Amino acid sequence: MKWKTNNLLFIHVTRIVAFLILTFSIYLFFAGHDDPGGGFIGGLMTACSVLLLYLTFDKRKIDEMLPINYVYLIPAGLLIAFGTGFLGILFADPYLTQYFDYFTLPWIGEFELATAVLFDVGIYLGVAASALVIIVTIAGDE
Amino acid sequence: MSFLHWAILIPFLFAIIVPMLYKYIRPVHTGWFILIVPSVLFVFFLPYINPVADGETFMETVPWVPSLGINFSAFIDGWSLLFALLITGIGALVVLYSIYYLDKKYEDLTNFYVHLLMFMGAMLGVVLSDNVIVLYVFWELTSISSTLLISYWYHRDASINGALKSLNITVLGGFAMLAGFALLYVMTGTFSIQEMIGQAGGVIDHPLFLPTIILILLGAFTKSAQFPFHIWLPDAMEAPTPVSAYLHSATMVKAGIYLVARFTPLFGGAPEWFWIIAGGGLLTLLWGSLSAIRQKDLKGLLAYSTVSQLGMVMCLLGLGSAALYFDDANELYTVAILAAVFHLFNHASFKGSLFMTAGIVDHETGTRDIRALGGLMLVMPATATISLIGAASMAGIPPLNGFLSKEHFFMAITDATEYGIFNMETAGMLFPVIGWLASVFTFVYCCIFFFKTFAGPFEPERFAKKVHEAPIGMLISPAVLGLVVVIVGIFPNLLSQSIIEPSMAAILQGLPTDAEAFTVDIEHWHGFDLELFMTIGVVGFGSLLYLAMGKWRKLSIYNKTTDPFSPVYDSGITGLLKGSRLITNVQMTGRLRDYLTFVSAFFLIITIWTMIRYDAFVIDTQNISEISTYEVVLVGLLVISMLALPFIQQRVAAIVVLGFVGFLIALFFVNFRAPDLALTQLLIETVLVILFMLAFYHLPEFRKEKMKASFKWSNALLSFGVGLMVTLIALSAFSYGQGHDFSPVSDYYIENSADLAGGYNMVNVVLVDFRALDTVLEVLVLGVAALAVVALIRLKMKEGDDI
Amino acid sequence: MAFQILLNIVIAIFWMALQGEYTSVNFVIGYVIGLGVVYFLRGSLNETFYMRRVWAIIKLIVIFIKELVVANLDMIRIVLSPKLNVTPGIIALRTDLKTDWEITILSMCITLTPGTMTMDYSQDGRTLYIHSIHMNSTQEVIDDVRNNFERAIQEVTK
Amino acid sequence: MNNLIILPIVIPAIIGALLVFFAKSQKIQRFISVITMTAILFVSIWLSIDVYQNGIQVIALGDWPMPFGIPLVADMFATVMILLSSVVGIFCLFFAFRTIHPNRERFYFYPFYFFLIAGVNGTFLTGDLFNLFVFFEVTLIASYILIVHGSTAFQLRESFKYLAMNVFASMFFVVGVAYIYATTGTMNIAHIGLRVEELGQEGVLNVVAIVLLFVFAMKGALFPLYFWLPRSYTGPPAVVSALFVGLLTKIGIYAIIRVFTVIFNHEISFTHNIILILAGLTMLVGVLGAVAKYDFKSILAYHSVSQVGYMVMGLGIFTPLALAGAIYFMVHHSIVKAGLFLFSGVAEKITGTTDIKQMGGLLKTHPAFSWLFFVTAMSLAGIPPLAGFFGKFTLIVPGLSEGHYVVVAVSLIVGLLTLFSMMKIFSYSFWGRQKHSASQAKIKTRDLLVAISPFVVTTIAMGLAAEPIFSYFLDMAHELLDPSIYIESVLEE
Amino acid sequence: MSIVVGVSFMVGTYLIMARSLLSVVIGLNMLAHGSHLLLLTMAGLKTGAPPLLDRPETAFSDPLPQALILTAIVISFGITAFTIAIAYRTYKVYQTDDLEQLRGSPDE
Amino acid sequence: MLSLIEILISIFVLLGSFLSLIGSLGIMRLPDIYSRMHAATKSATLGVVLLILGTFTYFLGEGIFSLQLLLTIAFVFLTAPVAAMIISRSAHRNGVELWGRTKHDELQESYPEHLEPERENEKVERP
Amino acid sequence: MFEAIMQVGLIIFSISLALCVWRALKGPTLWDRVVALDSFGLNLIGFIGIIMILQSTNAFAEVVLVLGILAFVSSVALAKFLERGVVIDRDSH
Ligand code: NA
Ligand code: NA
Repeated sequence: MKWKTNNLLFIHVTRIVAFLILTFSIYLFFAGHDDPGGGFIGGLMTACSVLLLYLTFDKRKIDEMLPINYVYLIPAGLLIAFGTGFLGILFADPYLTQYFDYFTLPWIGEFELATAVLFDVGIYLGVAASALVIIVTIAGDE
Repeated sequence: MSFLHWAILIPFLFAIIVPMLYKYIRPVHTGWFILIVPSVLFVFFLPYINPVADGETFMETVPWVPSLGINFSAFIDGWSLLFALLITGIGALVVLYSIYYLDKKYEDLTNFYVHLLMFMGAMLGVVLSDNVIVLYVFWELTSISSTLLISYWYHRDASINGALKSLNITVLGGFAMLAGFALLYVMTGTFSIQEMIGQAGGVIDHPLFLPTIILILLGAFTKSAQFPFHIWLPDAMEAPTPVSAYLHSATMVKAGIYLVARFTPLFGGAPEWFWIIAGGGLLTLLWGSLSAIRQKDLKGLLAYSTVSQLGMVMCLLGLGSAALYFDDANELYTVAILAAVFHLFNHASFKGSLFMTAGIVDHETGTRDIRALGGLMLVMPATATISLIGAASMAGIPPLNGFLSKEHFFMAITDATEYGIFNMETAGMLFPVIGWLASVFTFVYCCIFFFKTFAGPFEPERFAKKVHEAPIGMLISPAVLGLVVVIVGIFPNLLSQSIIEPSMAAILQGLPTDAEAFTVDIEHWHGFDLELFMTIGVVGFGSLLYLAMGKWRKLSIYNKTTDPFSPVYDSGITGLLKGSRLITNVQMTGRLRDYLTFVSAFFLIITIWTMIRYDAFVIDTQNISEISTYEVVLVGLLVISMLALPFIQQRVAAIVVLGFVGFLIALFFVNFRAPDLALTQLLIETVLVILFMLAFYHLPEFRKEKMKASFKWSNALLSFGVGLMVTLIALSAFSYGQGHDFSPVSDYYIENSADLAGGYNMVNVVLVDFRALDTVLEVLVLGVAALAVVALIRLKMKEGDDI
Repeated sequence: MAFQILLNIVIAIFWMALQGEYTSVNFVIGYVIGLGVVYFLRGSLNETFYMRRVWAIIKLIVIFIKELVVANLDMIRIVLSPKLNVTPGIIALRTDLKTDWEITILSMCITLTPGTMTMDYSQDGRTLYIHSIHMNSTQEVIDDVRNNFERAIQEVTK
Repeated sequence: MNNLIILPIVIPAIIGALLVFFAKSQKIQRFISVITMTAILFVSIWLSIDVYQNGIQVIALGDWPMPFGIPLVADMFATVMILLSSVVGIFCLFFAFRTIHPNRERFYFYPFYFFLIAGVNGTFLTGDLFNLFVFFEVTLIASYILIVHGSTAFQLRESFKYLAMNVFASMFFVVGVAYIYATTGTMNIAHIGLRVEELGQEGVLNVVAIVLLFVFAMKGALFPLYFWLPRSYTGPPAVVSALFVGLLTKIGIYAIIRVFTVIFNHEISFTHNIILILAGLTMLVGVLGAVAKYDFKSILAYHSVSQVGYMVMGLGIFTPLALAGAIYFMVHHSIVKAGLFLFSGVAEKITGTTDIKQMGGLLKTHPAFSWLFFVTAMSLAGIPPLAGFFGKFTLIVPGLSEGHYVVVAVSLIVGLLTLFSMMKIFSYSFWGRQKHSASQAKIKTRDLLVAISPFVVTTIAMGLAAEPIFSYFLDMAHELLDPSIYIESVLEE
Repeated sequence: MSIVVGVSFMVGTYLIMARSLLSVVIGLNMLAHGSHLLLLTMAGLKTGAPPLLDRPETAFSDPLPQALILTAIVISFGITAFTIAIAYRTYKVYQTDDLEQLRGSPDE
Repeated sequence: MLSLIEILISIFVLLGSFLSLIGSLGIMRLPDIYSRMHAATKSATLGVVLLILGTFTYFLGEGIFSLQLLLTIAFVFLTAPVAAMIISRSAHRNGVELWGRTKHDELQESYPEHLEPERENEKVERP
Repeated sequence: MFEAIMQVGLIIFSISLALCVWRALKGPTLWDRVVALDSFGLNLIGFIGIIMILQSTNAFAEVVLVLGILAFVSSVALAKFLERGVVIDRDSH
């Protein structure tokens, strides 16, 4: 028994909203060091935006749209996060030592570069992918 | 590593190569190679006789685990030398016998000889070790190898049962003995027997003395099949006969005797020691001889006879220990020790030969049932002759060696009435009476053994196979032992100086060895004294009893062959199985609810107890911050939502309420200034709600729980208790912490987040920098969970796909 | 295509706003991120976008806000009156609007304005099923929707 | 600072992640696994030597001063445990190659394997209480999936209970952490130890200690908190059971020993007596389960419960010898029980069942297997001169000298019942009439036995060469009994 | 706050002793909530502003427990997700969510 | 005394709270799910929007332009109708009863025969 | 004064939240509960808005936005689930 559903409103709103959420999630990720947010929250938000797409459309369409195997993103994220830790060893410091500095470039102004951000990228990937994998796998079971 | 160490280890080393010998040199019976070991060792032990007889002892020490005080010290004195010679000498004979007994075509010789060699080494280890722990190591190895030898025909249920029974009982004793040794260590600070003997006085007066000797004697009594632990020995007769002859009559069962004698210098003189050993031995003597009469199985009869004879030796050791009470080498006491040592040797000789002849009978006729046997004297004259010598010696017929030791036994127990210690004036009369009675029974079963087997008409049709005399090779070993019986019977003083005196000196260590009492001179004739009359009585009454057998053989007690204590053991085992099943199933119900009930109850009990014990409940009301109205409402909402959860009947409703709870908690995080937490909580709650729906779409609605009201209430009460305790401890812990002005670690983060870590969101800085490991690990957990979900959902295997 | 470029710019601006610094750098970063986002989700856009009619939009917004306020006053009246003074019902409304976007906006407006709420579409998407709590005059409801919103939306998308 | 300490954690974690990419290739996975496990083993050995020669090694992760960052601390105790996990890990790996179904390998068996090792090693090395919780969770999530990996009906049913009970315990771990933070204001174990010492372990601190004991006792499967263990260990493949018994319950015991030597060591007459009581009950109840059961793996699983009792008994007695004995027992038990679980796999491979009543006569058809099993079983039962004997012996002697007669008596009775139940397996499965078919009798087990034999050899060697082990372990026990060494080493970093 | 913590532990404990799989999962979730709130409470509530340094405040609430809770939340999320999956698979295989029927035989 | 901006904020806040309360009261009082949706979408939405405007104003007064808050407003407007529609549609398709005094149900008729959900109160008038 | 007004706002919102909880617990249909959850989320936004004013921090601006997003996502997911028993279609069109 299947309803033929006209999801006009839903689809159209999602088209706008999903983009905003995705952007917002990336913002959350970068904001993390100074404002609420960070790799973790950003990752989950990203997962939510993709999730919204799954909710609106169907699995096949999203899989076509995003031909990514999320499963591989999990170890990738972990490798980045664990790998960043080795930077400390390169500088003869303990594992997981983070470095940062403020740089001033003409035209751009002062900005901060921190290895912690790279670490956070790993977190972000791992979390986003994990959340998606969990949901999509369970949803995909017949 | 000295020769003594090698002597112990060689059998083990040889055992390792046996499988290869068996595998690659099939034409030669493996036994011939094995025979080398005991023979060579026997020859090497012989030269010790002279120096030991001169009072020398040898101690060789190799450190094994010195940190724990465990040294592989080999010690040889008269007593251990006697055993070493028995083990190797009889060992050689038994191996020789086994070569003919076990057919290399049909039998798995590997197992047999590996275990036999293991046993031999272990037994040498027991008697040559000075360190009690090393002794214990070998002690247990004898139990294990004995078990394996009994189970040699492991496809038979009887073999398995016999093996397990012997293992259970002897290891029970072994473990007790280990505890006893540990207690000795607690008392003396050493594991060396000789060093302990040096501090003997302190041991006897120690409050732990009684438990110690009880534990150690448990080891000795179980091993030496003393009443009521003797029940394993008859069942052990399922072993191949060479094993019975070797382990279960000549050597292993005497390990308990060895141990008691070995510890006599340490414990001797104490009334507890005296009574337990002498009394236990006496009881065993009586019980064993009585039971032996009832046996219908040749080996069963011999087994009970062994029980009885070992009881006798044990009893003698107990009586002899009195010498140490007086610190006096008076012959009044030492004769008991003399009798013990002498009889120990004699028993090994005649019982070994009897077992072997019984084995021959079994081997040649296919049966050991006394009721089926008879008249074999004509077809198996050699076997019959050897049996006659052995049985006569056992019955105490002069001039055989059994007679001599039995005489000394009578002498010792009649002397006991004169001790004047430990209430012996009154109770002492029991000894000669019981001893004499038991000797009568002994005489009777010796008659049964010999006459029922060999006398009477021979009816070949009663046997499954054609009966003829055993091959000569099989007869050599029993014949040699029979010869020993005769020679020692005629020239007993061959042993006096070489074996008996040094052994007595070892057992009564500390007493002046040059004393008159240590000069052993065994004579056949010492006048018409009480002992002689007792012997005559034994023969007379025994003959009468045997002749009257037709009368009493119909008694039901005669026809019941099972030992009354066997059912006790059996029901013990069944009870153990049933009881453990009951106890296990009461807890391991398979119900998660039960498990959690136990766990919560335990949590409650233990925390409440600690709370009360340490009077730990403190509430510092000053530190409870003021609460706004809206917070009260929020708390109320959260509490209501949570409390509603158990009452919800629709699963989606539960999921929705779960969402409420999550959202409210996020609100609390906001209220308590934790934006990151609020964000995380919201995100996770949403994902969880979706997950719940995905997963539980298929599930049925909650059913009305049909629980008993009491059940429901106990659950509610437990839950309430858990909640309450968590809260109470929390309040107390918080108030306690507020009462101490430890500077919180967090100040450091507040001061340094921006400057040292370059971030302004402290929570995030803590996460990615101060405690980055936590963070990467938490993502690891999440990642593993995700991979796990994939594996869980997609991988579907059946039981038995792999192992 | 135009919509996508627009969206991209919107994202870039959005980015700057989030950063709180309206610098060109932030715009470029935002644009690059937006590029990624749009590229990432491009599959969901299969429509083209028409030029805006700013004025029409403002007019639409004004009508919308007015209706929203009325709706809330209406709600206050209903909720606070001691007797429940509602006569609900579901009616079908055939709209003249053509494109999906128009209908989307219409249905949103219907939901947020007095007494009506879009519940479903017909398969062709041209008939809206509307739940109303003032069903005393069905035609009035329909006319209201037609006059107020349909026209305003058509103005915008004309 | 010594970056070596991170390797036993980070190597398996990274390799575990890496192996996900190669999930479809059996060969690559196996190849990388062996190389990695070997590397971890070498690191462990190296670290052990380092610690032995230079004392406690500490690394403050992120270069933050103590007690603000997370330290990893390698003392003798930790390095022994690391070494143990590496040894068990590498031995089991070879068995896994020979028995694990290719489908399991495709679904991340090896990644989970390495994540488990990472979690376990982290548990041993961390010097931060909350980080300990996190490592526990890493270990547990890996264990959850390994226990249910394959999703057979039995596995699902029992692992749900396993999971529920462990999550329950984990929540109380967080509770314990909260209490600790409320009372001491820090998370660093050494720092907590210092502050508890300053406070004198009074009042509510003891309740906190008991809460933590409750948590760890649940993870370590002490009575009456062990219910999750027996059945969940019988469901998964033999190699997983072996790995679990070798590593998983040990983390609970490890945590108990760590916390009750470094932090809560001032009210021994109370806390350690409770530990002793629990130890006695655990031994007894566990072994009764083993006596009652007739399933090869069940018997082994119940023994595992029972033997947990011995390990904490040593802590309860709290003398150098007893602690050395307890840790020796942990090591011995890991080795011997892992081996036995693998043997159960072999038996299952031959007979197709784990019900010992349906087995018989294995001694006739597979003598080498039988005798190897027998030796291992005897070691478990504490028969000298194998390792199990020394484990038992070194608990009995200090137990008696400290006057804990009852628990010593219980431990001896339990030893007897252990032997009884191991002989039950031996007599039903190996003795008796052959019950498996002629074709089953021909099943070759040589490869499997080669994979198990390191366990057997180790348990023999640990007995015969007990001296170097004990002289080392006694040093370790002295180190443990003087928490100031640990505290100072960490806080000075 | 302690009341909320107590109630969540109470409800959580009650629910995990229920018969249905879903109840157990929800119960575990409640316990998790309780433990997180407890951690927050134990750090002392309301001692300052949110731990963000670029704001003008000078007194902040304790950031460490917040970080710990965050970690704990994430972990319990992972575990809960997995628990849900197991419960789901268990139901699929056994066609029951009744733990009473998932006891197994006493001889295992 | 209150400054001007504080008065403005207070108005926003009070009005917003009041409307939200109206929304919740509506959810409580109105007779069926469909009518309740009206309250939820109209009042609650406007209430929240007003309140966030108040908050926005507050921070504007502090010199902070919080785009997040503005975005929230947009978001609420965008999503409220969608949620309302999906919820009510799903309720209707699953046979959730309309209030007894409901006049028409033209939606029911549009359903294909086999999908028509059963409703207990069939007395709903059908034109 | 200003603070008092904010407190009044909070109390009004608390009541509002309570009403949502009441509806969620009462039902009677699942959809009622979902509606309750949806407006609960909306009310929370308002609530946090006031707290932001009271605590004088914009630290929760992100929270407010996320809450707006999530209330929507979860309501939609729930409703979709209730409608057809699936949350994510495999292939719907
Ligand atoms: Na985190
Ligand atoms: Na857990």
